[in-house]
Amino acid sequence: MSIQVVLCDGALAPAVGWGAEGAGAVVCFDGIVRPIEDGRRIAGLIYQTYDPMAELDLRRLAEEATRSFGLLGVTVEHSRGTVAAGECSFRLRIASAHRKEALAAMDWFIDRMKQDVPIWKRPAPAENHRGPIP
Amino acid sequence: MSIQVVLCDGALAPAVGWGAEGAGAVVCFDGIVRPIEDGRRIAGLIYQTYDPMAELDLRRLAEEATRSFGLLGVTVEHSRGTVAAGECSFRLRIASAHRKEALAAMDWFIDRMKQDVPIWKRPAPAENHRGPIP
Amino acid sequence: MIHQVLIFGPYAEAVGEGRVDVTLLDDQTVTARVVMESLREQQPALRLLLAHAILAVNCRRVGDETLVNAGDELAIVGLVSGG
Amino acid sequence: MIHQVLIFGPYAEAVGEGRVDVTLLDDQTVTARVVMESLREQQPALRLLLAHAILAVNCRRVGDETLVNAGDELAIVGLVSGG
Repeated sequence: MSIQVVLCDGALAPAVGWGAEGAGAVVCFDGIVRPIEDGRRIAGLIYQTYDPMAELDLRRLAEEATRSFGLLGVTVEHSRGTVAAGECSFRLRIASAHRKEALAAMDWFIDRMKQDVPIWKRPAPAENHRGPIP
Repeated sequence: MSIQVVLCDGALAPAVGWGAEGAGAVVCFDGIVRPIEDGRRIAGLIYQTYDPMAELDLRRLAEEATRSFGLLGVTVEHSRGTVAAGECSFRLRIASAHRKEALAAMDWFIDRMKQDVPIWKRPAPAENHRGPIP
Repeated sequence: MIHQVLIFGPYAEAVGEGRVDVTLLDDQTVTARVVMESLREQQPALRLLLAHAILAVNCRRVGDETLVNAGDELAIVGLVSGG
Repeated sequence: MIHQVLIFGPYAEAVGEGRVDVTLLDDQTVTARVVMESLREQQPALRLLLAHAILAVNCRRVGDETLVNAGDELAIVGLVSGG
Protein backbone atom coordinates (compact mmCIF):
# COMPACT_ATOMS: atom_id res chain seq x y z
CA MET A 1 0.00 0.00 0.00
CA SER A 2 1.41 3.39 -0.92
CA ILE A 3 0.06 6.90 -0.76
CA GLN A 4 1.69 9.96 -2.22
CA VAL A 5 0.31 13.50 -2.20
CA VAL A 6 1.90 16.45 -3.96
CA LEU A 7 0.84 20.06 -4.24
CA CYS A 8 2.90 21.79 -6.89
CA ASP A 9 3.10 25.27 -8.34
CA GLY A 10 1.50 25.61 -11.76
CA ALA A 11 0.47 22.95 -14.23
CA LEU A 12 1.33 19.30 -13.78
CA ALA A 13 3.51 17.74 -16.44
CA PRO A 14 1.48 15.80 -19.01
CA ALA A 15 1.13 12.16 -17.94
CA VAL A 16 0.29 10.59 -21.22
CA GLY A 17 0.90 13.15 -23.93
CA TRP A 18 -2.59 12.66 -25.22
CA GLY A 19 -5.81 14.60 -24.94
CA ALA A 20 -8.58 16.19 -26.96
CA GLU A 21 -9.57 19.77 -27.68
CA GLY A 22 -11.92 21.02 -24.98
CA ALA A 23 -11.48 18.02 -22.71
CA GLY A 24 -11.78 18.60 -18.97
CA ALA A 25 -11.13 14.97 -18.06
CA VAL A 26 -8.64 12.49 -19.43
CA VAL A 27 -8.84 9.05 -17.86
CA CYS A 28 -6.38 6.28 -18.56
CA PHE A 29 -7.01 2.70 -17.55
CA ASP A 30 -4.14 0.19 -17.56
CA GLY A 31 -5.00 -3.47 -17.20
CA ILE A 32 -2.02 -5.25 -15.65
CA VAL A 33 -1.42 -9.00 -15.69
CA ARG A 34 -1.60 -10.21 -12.10
CA PRO A 35 0.87 -12.81 -10.82
CA ILE A 36 -1.95 -15.00 -9.44
CA GLU A 37 -4.76 -16.45 -11.58
CA ASP A 38 -7.41 -18.68 -9.97
CA GLY A 39 -5.13 -19.12 -6.96
CA ARG A 40 -2.16 -20.29 -9.04
CA ARG A 41 1.03 -18.35 -9.55
CA ILE A 42 1.53 -17.63 -13.26
CA ALA A 43 4.40 -16.24 -15.28
CA GLY A 44 2.00 -14.24 -17.40
CA LEU A 45 -0.89 -14.51 -19.83
CA ILE A 46 -0.91 -15.47 -23.48
CA TYR A 47 -3.46 -13.51 -25.49
CA GLN A 48 -4.90 -14.69 -28.77
CA THR A 49 -6.82 -12.22 -30.93
CA TYR A 50 -9.04 -12.94 -33.90
CA ASP A 51 -7.69 -10.46 -36.42
CA PRO A 52 -9.03 -8.26 -37.82
CA MET A 53 -12.33 -8.76 -36.01
CA ALA A 54 -10.93 -7.90 -32.56
CA GLU A 55 -9.70 -4.56 -33.83
CA LEU A 56 -12.95 -3.88 -35.71
CA ASP A 57 -14.96 -4.70 -32.58
CA LEU A 58 -12.83 -2.46 -30.38
CA ARG A 59 -13.35 0.33 -32.89
CA ARG A 60 -17.11 -0.30 -32.94
CA LEU A 61 -17.21 -0.16 -29.12
CA ALA A 62 -15.18 3.05 -29.13
CA GLU A 63 -17.58 4.58 -31.64
CA GLU A 64 -20.63 3.49 -29.69
CA ALA A 65 -19.13 4.81 -26.43
CA THR A 66 -18.29 8.10 -28.12
CA ARG A 67 -21.87 8.53 -29.33
CA SER A 68 -23.60 7.29 -26.17
CA PHE A 69 -21.48 9.17 -23.63
CA GLY A 70 -20.57 12.20 -25.75
CA LEU A 71 -16.83 11.56 -25.56
CA LEU A 72 -14.17 13.69 -27.19
CA GLY A 73 -11.54 11.03 -27.76
CA VAL A 74 -10.85 7.34 -27.19
CA THR A 75 -7.74 5.25 -27.62
CA VAL A 76 -7.65 1.49 -27.07
CA GLU A 77 -4.59 -0.71 -27.01
CA HIS A 78 -4.59 -4.46 -26.43
CA SER A 79 -1.80 -6.98 -26.44
CA ARG A 80 -1.63 -10.22 -28.33
CA GLY A 81 0.87 -12.94 -27.47
CA THR A 82 2.66 -13.26 -24.15
CA VAL A 83 2.49 -10.59 -21.47
CA ALA A 84 4.42 -11.22 -18.27
CA ALA A 85 2.90 -10.74 -14.82
CA GLY A 86 3.20 -7.08 -13.82
CA GLU A 87 3.09 -5.88 -17.42
CA CYS A 88 0.28 -4.03 -19.13
CA SER A 89 -1.92 -5.91 -21.60
CA PHE A 90 -4.73 -3.41 -22.09
CA ARG A 91 -4.98 0.36 -22.07
CA LEU A 92 -8.07 2.48 -22.58
CA ARG A 93 -7.88 6.27 -22.63
CA ILE A 94 -10.95 8.46 -22.69
CA ALA A 95 -11.15 12.23 -23.03
CA SER A 96 -14.40 14.04 -22.29
CA ALA A 97 -15.69 17.40 -21.18
CA HIS A 98 -16.38 16.20 -17.65
CA ARG A 99 -15.37 13.39 -15.38
CA LYS A 100 -18.64 11.52 -14.93
CA GLU A 101 -19.09 10.50 -18.56
CA ALA A 102 -15.45 9.42 -18.86
CA LEU A 103 -15.68 7.12 -15.83
CA ALA A 104 -19.08 5.73 -16.87
CA ALA A 105 -17.85 5.13 -20.42
CA MET A 106 -14.74 3.38 -19.14
CA ASP A 107 -16.74 0.97 -17.03
CA TRP A 108 -19.19 0.32 -19.89
CA PHE A 109 -16.45 -0.20 -22.47
CA ILE A 110 -14.48 -2.70 -20.40
CA ASP A 111 -17.60 -4.70 -19.50
CA ARG A 112 -18.58 -4.88 -23.17
CA MET A 113 -15.07 -5.75 -24.29
CA LYS A 114 -14.79 -8.65 -21.85
CA GLN A 115 -18.16 -9.91 -23.01
CA ASP A 116 -17.88 -9.49 -26.78
CA VAL A 117 -14.50 -8.77 -28.32
CA PRO A 118 -12.83 -11.89 -29.75
CA ILE A 119 -9.72 -11.97 -27.58
CA TRP A 120 -8.83 -15.01 -25.50
CA LYS A 121 -6.23 -15.53 -22.84
CA ARG A 122 -4.63 -18.50 -21.20
CA PRO A 123 -2.09 -18.60 -18.39
CA ALA A 124 1.60 -19.01 -19.04
CA PRO A 125 2.53 -21.33 -16.17
CA ALA A 126 5.25 -20.21 -13.78
CA GLU A 127 7.61 -23.18 -14.26
CA ASN A 128 10.27 -21.91 -11.94
CA HIS A 129 8.11 -20.42 -9.22
CA ARG A 130 6.71 -23.18 -7.09
CA GLY A 131 6.99 -21.25 -3.85
CA PRO A 132 3.97 -20.46 -1.69
CA ILE A 133 1.58 -17.76 -2.87
CA PRO A 134 2.09 -14.73 -0.62
CA MET B 1 -13.58 13.51 -31.76
CA SER B 2 -10.83 10.98 -32.25
CA ILE B 3 -10.68 7.21 -32.01
CA GLN B 4 -7.56 5.10 -32.16
CA VAL B 5 -7.35 1.32 -31.79
CA VAL B 6 -4.13 -0.66 -31.66
CA LEU B 7 -3.48 -4.37 -31.24
CA CYS B 8 0.17 -4.95 -30.57
CA ASP B 9 2.39 -7.94 -29.94
CA GLY B 10 3.39 -8.40 -26.32
CA ALA B 11 3.14 -5.99 -23.42
CA LEU B 12 2.23 -2.34 -23.84
CA ALA B 13 4.86 0.18 -22.84
CA PRO B 14 4.22 1.59 -19.35
CA ALA B 15 2.04 4.69 -19.58
CA VAL B 16 2.82 6.26 -16.28
CA GLY B 17 5.75 4.42 -14.77
CA TRP B 18 3.81 3.82 -11.62
CA GLY B 19 1.97 0.87 -10.15
CA ALA B 20 1.73 -1.31 -7.10
CA GLU B 21 2.68 -4.90 -6.36
CA GLY B 22 -0.19 -7.21 -7.28
CA ALA B 23 -2.27 -4.54 -8.99
CA GLY B 24 -4.47 -5.62 -11.88
CA ALA B 25 -5.81 -2.14 -12.56
CA VAL B 26 -4.05 1.21 -12.63
CA VAL B 27 -6.32 4.14 -13.36
CA CYS B 28 -5.07 7.67 -13.92
CA PHE B 29 -7.39 10.66 -13.94
CA ASP B 30 -6.15 13.98 -15.34
CA GLY B 31 -8.27 17.05 -14.68
CA ILE B 32 -7.62 19.54 -17.47
CA VAL B 33 -8.47 23.25 -17.34
CA ARG B 34 -11.15 23.88 -19.94
CA PRO B 35 -11.01 27.01 -22.13
CA ILE B 36 -14.63 27.91 -21.29
CA GLU B 37 -15.91 28.55 -17.75
CA ASP B 38 -19.55 29.52 -17.21
CA GLY B 39 -19.85 30.36 -20.91
CA ARG B 40 -16.87 32.72 -20.86
CA ARG B 41 -13.56 32.09 -22.57
CA ILE B 42 -10.77 32.04 -20.00
CA ALA B 43 -6.99 31.96 -20.25
CA GLY B 44 -6.80 29.53 -17.36
CA LEU B 45 -7.56 29.06 -13.71
CA ILE B 46 -5.75 30.36 -10.65
CA TYR B 47 -5.72 27.90 -7.78
CA GLN B 48 -5.25 28.87 -4.17
CA THR B 49 -4.50 26.19 -1.61
CA TYR B 50 -4.59 26.43 2.16
CA ASP B 51 -1.27 24.89 3.08
CA PRO B 52 -0.66 22.54 4.73
CA MET B 53 -4.32 21.65 5.30
CA ALA B 54 -5.04 20.94 1.62
CA GLU B 55 -2.25 18.40 1.51
CA LEU B 56 -3.27 16.87 4.84
CA ASP B 57 -6.86 16.57 3.63
CA LEU B 58 -5.83 14.95 0.35
CA ARG B 59 -3.77 12.48 2.32
CA ARG B 60 -6.69 11.77 4.66
CA LEU B 61 -8.96 11.15 1.68
CA ALA B 62 -6.38 8.86 0.09
CA GLU B 63 -6.10 6.91 3.33
CA GLU B 64 -9.86 6.63 3.70
CA ALA B 65 -10.23 5.54 0.06
CA THR B 66 -7.48 2.97 0.52
CA ARG B 67 -9.23 1.48 3.55
CA SER B 68 -12.77 1.66 2.19
CA PHE B 69 -12.08 0.34 -1.30
CA GLY B 70 -9.12 -1.92 -0.50
CA LEU B 71 -6.72 -0.05 -2.79
CA LEU B 72 -3.07 -0.93 -3.31
CA GLY B 73 -1.75 2.54 -4.10
CA VAL B 74 -2.87 6.14 -4.52
CA THR B 75 -1.07 9.23 -5.76
CA VAL B 76 -2.64 12.68 -5.81
CA GLU B 77 -1.20 15.78 -7.39
CA HIS B 78 -2.85 19.20 -7.41
CA SER B 79 -1.69 22.53 -8.77
CA ARG B 80 -1.57 25.81 -6.99
CA GLY B 81 -1.21 29.11 -8.83
CA THR B 82 -1.98 29.62 -12.51
CA VAL B 83 -2.75 26.76 -14.85
CA ALA B 84 -3.45 27.65 -18.48
CA ALA B 85 -6.45 26.26 -20.37
CA GLY B 86 -5.55 22.85 -21.79
CA GLU B 87 -3.09 22.13 -19.01
CA CYS B 88 -3.47 19.62 -16.20
CA SER B 89 -4.26 20.89 -12.69
CA PHE B 90 -5.16 17.66 -10.94
CA ARG B 91 -4.03 14.07 -11.24
CA LEU B 92 -5.25 11.08 -9.28
CA ARG B 93 -3.78 7.62 -9.79
CA ILE B 94 -5.20 4.53 -8.20
CA ALA B 95 -3.85 1.00 -8.24
CA SER B 96 -6.03 -1.90 -7.13
CA ALA B 97 -6.44 -5.61 -7.65
CA HIS B 98 -9.45 -5.15 -9.93
CA ARG B 99 -11.03 -2.45 -12.00
CA LYS B 100 -14.33 -1.90 -10.21
CA GLU B 101 -12.87 -0.67 -6.94
CA ALA B 102 -10.41 1.62 -8.71
CA LEU B 103 -13.17 3.33 -10.71
CA ALA B 104 -15.52 3.55 -7.72
CA ALA B 105 -12.74 4.97 -5.54
CA MET B 106 -11.83 7.51 -8.19
CA ASP B 107 -15.38 8.83 -8.40
CA TRP B 108 -15.70 8.90 -4.61
CA PHE B 109 -12.36 10.65 -4.10
CA ILE B 110 -13.01 13.42 -6.61
CA ASP B 111 -16.51 14.08 -5.25
CA ARG B 112 -15.12 14.35 -1.73
CA MET B 113 -12.20 16.52 -2.81
CA LYS B 114 -14.45 19.01 -4.57
CA GLN B 115 -16.65 19.18 -1.50
CA ASP B 116 -14.08 19.32 1.29
CA VAL B 117 -10.46 20.01 0.45
CA PRO B 118 -9.46 23.67 0.98
CA ILE B 119 -8.51 24.55 -2.58
CA TRP B 120 -10.15 27.43 -4.41
CA LYS B 121 -10.01 28.51 -8.00
CA ARG B 122 -10.85 31.63 -9.93
CA PRO B 123 -10.71 32.27 -13.65
CA ALA B 124 -7.77 34.01 -15.27
CA PRO B 125 -9.61 36.17 -17.84
CA ALA B 126 -8.64 35.79 -21.51
CA GLU B 127 -7.72 39.43 -22.19
CA ASN B 128 -6.70 38.87 -25.76
CA HIS B 129 -9.37 36.41 -26.82
CA ARG B 130 -12.59 38.24 -27.37
CA GLY B 131 -13.67 36.14 -30.33
CA PRO B 132 -16.85 34.11 -30.35
CA ILE B 133 -16.98 30.93 -28.31
CA PRO B 134 -16.91 27.99 -30.70
CA MET C 1 -20.25 -28.12 -49.32
CA ILE C 2 -17.46 -28.16 -46.76
CA HIS C 3 -17.02 -24.91 -44.87
CA GLN C 4 -14.05 -24.01 -42.69
CA VAL C 5 -14.75 -22.38 -39.32
CA LEU C 6 -12.04 -20.52 -37.41
CA ILE C 7 -11.89 -21.32 -33.70
CA PHE C 8 -9.89 -19.82 -30.85
CA GLY C 9 -9.33 -20.01 -27.12
CA PRO C 10 -11.12 -22.89 -25.38
CA TYR C 11 -12.66 -24.08 -28.68
CA ALA C 12 -9.23 -24.45 -30.26
CA GLU C 13 -7.89 -26.14 -27.13
CA ALA C 14 -10.77 -28.64 -27.14
CA VAL C 15 -10.00 -29.85 -30.68
CA GLY C 16 -6.27 -29.11 -30.77
CA GLU C 17 -6.59 -27.00 -33.91
CA GLY C 18 -7.40 -23.43 -34.95
CA ARG C 19 -10.08 -24.43 -37.44
CA VAL C 20 -12.65 -27.15 -38.00
CA ASP C 21 -14.55 -28.24 -41.07
CA VAL C 22 -18.30 -28.40 -41.17
CA THR C 23 -20.05 -30.33 -43.93
CA LEU C 24 -23.29 -28.85 -45.20
CA LEU C 25 -25.80 -30.45 -47.60
CA ASP C 26 -25.65 -28.99 -51.08
CA ASP C 27 -29.42 -28.53 -51.36
CA GLN C 28 -29.70 -26.83 -47.94
CA THR C 29 -30.35 -23.13 -47.37
CA VAL C 30 -27.31 -22.37 -45.20
CA THR C 31 -28.02 -20.04 -42.32
CA ALA C 32 -25.96 -19.35 -39.20
CA ARG C 33 -28.31 -21.66 -37.33
CA VAL C 34 -27.63 -24.49 -39.78
CA VAL C 35 -23.87 -24.00 -39.44
CA MET C 36 -24.06 -24.13 -35.66
CA GLU C 37 -26.35 -27.18 -35.59
CA SER C 38 -24.12 -29.00 -38.04
CA LEU C 39 -21.05 -28.13 -35.97
CA ARG C 40 -22.68 -29.53 -32.84
CA GLU C 41 -23.42 -32.79 -34.64
CA GLN C 42 -20.08 -33.13 -36.37
CA GLN C 43 -17.72 -31.92 -33.62
CA PRO C 44 -18.56 -33.78 -30.42
CA ALA C 45 -15.50 -32.27 -28.65
CA LEU C 46 -17.07 -28.82 -29.10
CA ARG C 47 -20.63 -29.67 -28.20
CA LEU C 48 -20.65 -28.31 -24.64
CA LEU C 49 -18.62 -25.23 -25.46
CA LEU C 50 -20.86 -24.40 -28.42
CA ALA C 51 -23.68 -23.61 -25.99
CA HIS C 52 -21.83 -20.34 -25.40
CA ALA C 53 -20.80 -19.79 -29.01
CA ILE C 54 -21.65 -16.99 -31.38
CA LEU C 55 -21.03 -17.26 -35.08
CA ALA C 56 -19.23 -14.41 -36.80
CA VAL C 57 -19.53 -14.09 -40.57
CA ASN C 58 -16.91 -11.88 -42.17
CA CYS C 59 -15.97 -10.43 -38.78
CA ARG C 60 -19.51 -9.58 -37.65
CA ARG C 61 -21.70 -11.43 -35.16
CA VAL C 62 -24.83 -12.58 -36.97
CA GLY C 63 -28.33 -13.70 -36.06
CA ASP C 64 -29.56 -17.26 -36.50
CA GLU C 65 -31.26 -16.62 -39.82
CA THR C 66 -28.36 -14.84 -41.52
CA LEU C 67 -27.45 -16.57 -44.77
CA VAL C 68 -23.96 -17.96 -45.15
CA ASN C 69 -22.38 -18.02 -48.60
CA ALA C 70 -19.43 -19.91 -50.02
CA GLY C 71 -16.30 -17.85 -49.43
CA ASP C 72 -17.59 -16.19 -46.24
CA GLU C 73 -15.13 -16.22 -43.36
CA LEU C 74 -16.76 -18.05 -40.43
CA ALA C 75 -15.51 -17.94 -36.85
CA ILE C 76 -16.71 -18.91 -33.38
CA VAL C 77 -16.37 -15.87 -31.11
CA GLY C 78 -17.87 -16.98 -27.78
CA LEU C 79 -16.23 -17.43 -24.37
CA VAL C 80 -13.93 -14.46 -24.90
CA SER C 81 -11.64 -13.25 -22.13
CA GLY C 82 -9.78 -10.13 -23.18
CA GLY C 83 -8.62 -7.30 -20.97
CA MET D 1 -8.78 38.49 22.86
CA ILE D 2 -8.30 39.20 19.17
CA HIS D 3 -7.96 36.11 17.04
CA GLN D 4 -6.84 36.04 13.43
CA VAL D 5 -8.79 33.88 10.98
CA LEU D 6 -7.30 32.87 7.63
CA ILE D 7 -9.66 33.21 4.67
CA PHE D 8 -9.39 32.17 1.04
CA GLY D 9 -11.28 32.13 -2.24
CA PRO D 10 -14.61 33.98 -2.21
CA TYR D 11 -14.16 34.94 1.46
CA ALA D 12 -10.86 36.65 0.72
CA GLU D 13 -12.32 38.31 -2.37
CA ALA D 14 -15.26 39.67 -0.35
CA VAL D 15 -13.04 41.48 2.15
CA GLY D 16 -10.00 42.08 -0.07
CA GLU D 17 -7.64 40.35 2.36
CA GLY D 18 -6.41 36.89 3.25
CA ARG D 19 -7.19 37.21 6.95
CA VAL D 20 -9.67 38.90 9.25
CA ASP D 21 -9.60 39.63 12.93
CA VAL D 22 -12.32 38.49 15.27
CA THR D 23 -12.60 40.02 18.73
CA LEU D 24 -13.69 37.67 21.50
CA LEU D 25 -14.64 38.57 25.06
CA ASP D 26 -11.99 37.68 27.60
CA ASP D 27 -14.39 35.99 30.00
CA GLN D 28 -16.03 33.94 27.23
CA THR D 29 -15.58 30.18 26.72
CA VAL D 30 -14.41 30.26 23.11
CA THR D 31 -15.83 27.49 20.96
CA ALA D 32 -15.93 27.19 17.17
CA ARG D 33 -19.56 28.33 17.35
CA VAL D 34 -18.59 31.49 19.24
CA VAL D 35 -15.89 32.29 16.68
CA MET D 36 -18.32 31.90 13.78
CA GLU D 37 -21.06 33.94 15.46
CA SER D 38 -18.60 36.69 16.29
CA LEU D 39 -17.29 36.69 12.71
CA ARG D 40 -20.84 37.07 11.36
CA GLU D 41 -21.42 40.05 13.62
CA GLN D 42 -18.07 41.73 13.07
CA GLN D 43 -17.58 41.08 9.33
CA PRO D 44 -20.75 42.16 7.50
CA ALA D 45 -19.06 41.60 4.10
CA LEU D 46 -18.73 37.91 4.96
CA ARG D 47 -22.15 37.37 6.46
CA LEU D 48 -23.83 35.66 3.48
CA LEU D 49 -20.81 33.59 2.57
CA LEU D 50 -20.39 32.39 6.14
CA ALA D 51 -23.61 30.41 5.80
CA HIS D 52 -21.49 27.92 3.83
CA ALA D 53 -18.42 28.20 6.03
CA ILE D 54 -16.67 25.58 8.09
CA LEU D 55 -14.10 26.46 10.72
CA ALA D 56 -10.80 24.64 10.69
CA VAL D 57 -8.67 24.68 13.83
CA ASN D 58 -5.06 23.70 13.29
CA CYS D 59 -5.89 22.27 9.87
CA ARG D 60 -8.85 20.14 10.97
CA ARG D 61 -12.55 20.81 10.49
CA VAL D 62 -14.14 21.04 13.92
CA GLY D 63 -17.60 20.74 15.41
CA ASP D 64 -19.47 23.71 16.91
CA GLU D 65 -18.51 22.91 20.48
CA THR D 66 -14.78 22.45 19.92
CA LEU D 67 -12.77 24.74 22.17
CA VAL D 68 -10.49 27.30 20.55
CA ASN D 69 -7.31 28.29 22.38
CA ALA D 70 -4.97 31.24 21.99
CA GLY D 71 -2.36 30.30 19.40
CA ASP D 72 -4.62 27.96 17.44
CA GLU D 73 -4.56 28.50 13.68
CA LEU D 74 -8.09 29.30 12.55
CA ALA D 75 -9.29 29.22 8.94
CA ILE D 76 -12.54 29.28 7.00
CA VAL D 77 -12.61 26.30 4.62
CA GLY D 78 -16.05 26.44 3.00
CA LEU D 79 -17.02 27.02 -0.64
CA VAL D 80 -14.02 25.10 -1.92
CA SER D 81 -13.59 24.43 -5.64
CA GLY D 82 -10.54 22.30 -6.29
CA GLY D 83 -10.00 19.80 -9.05
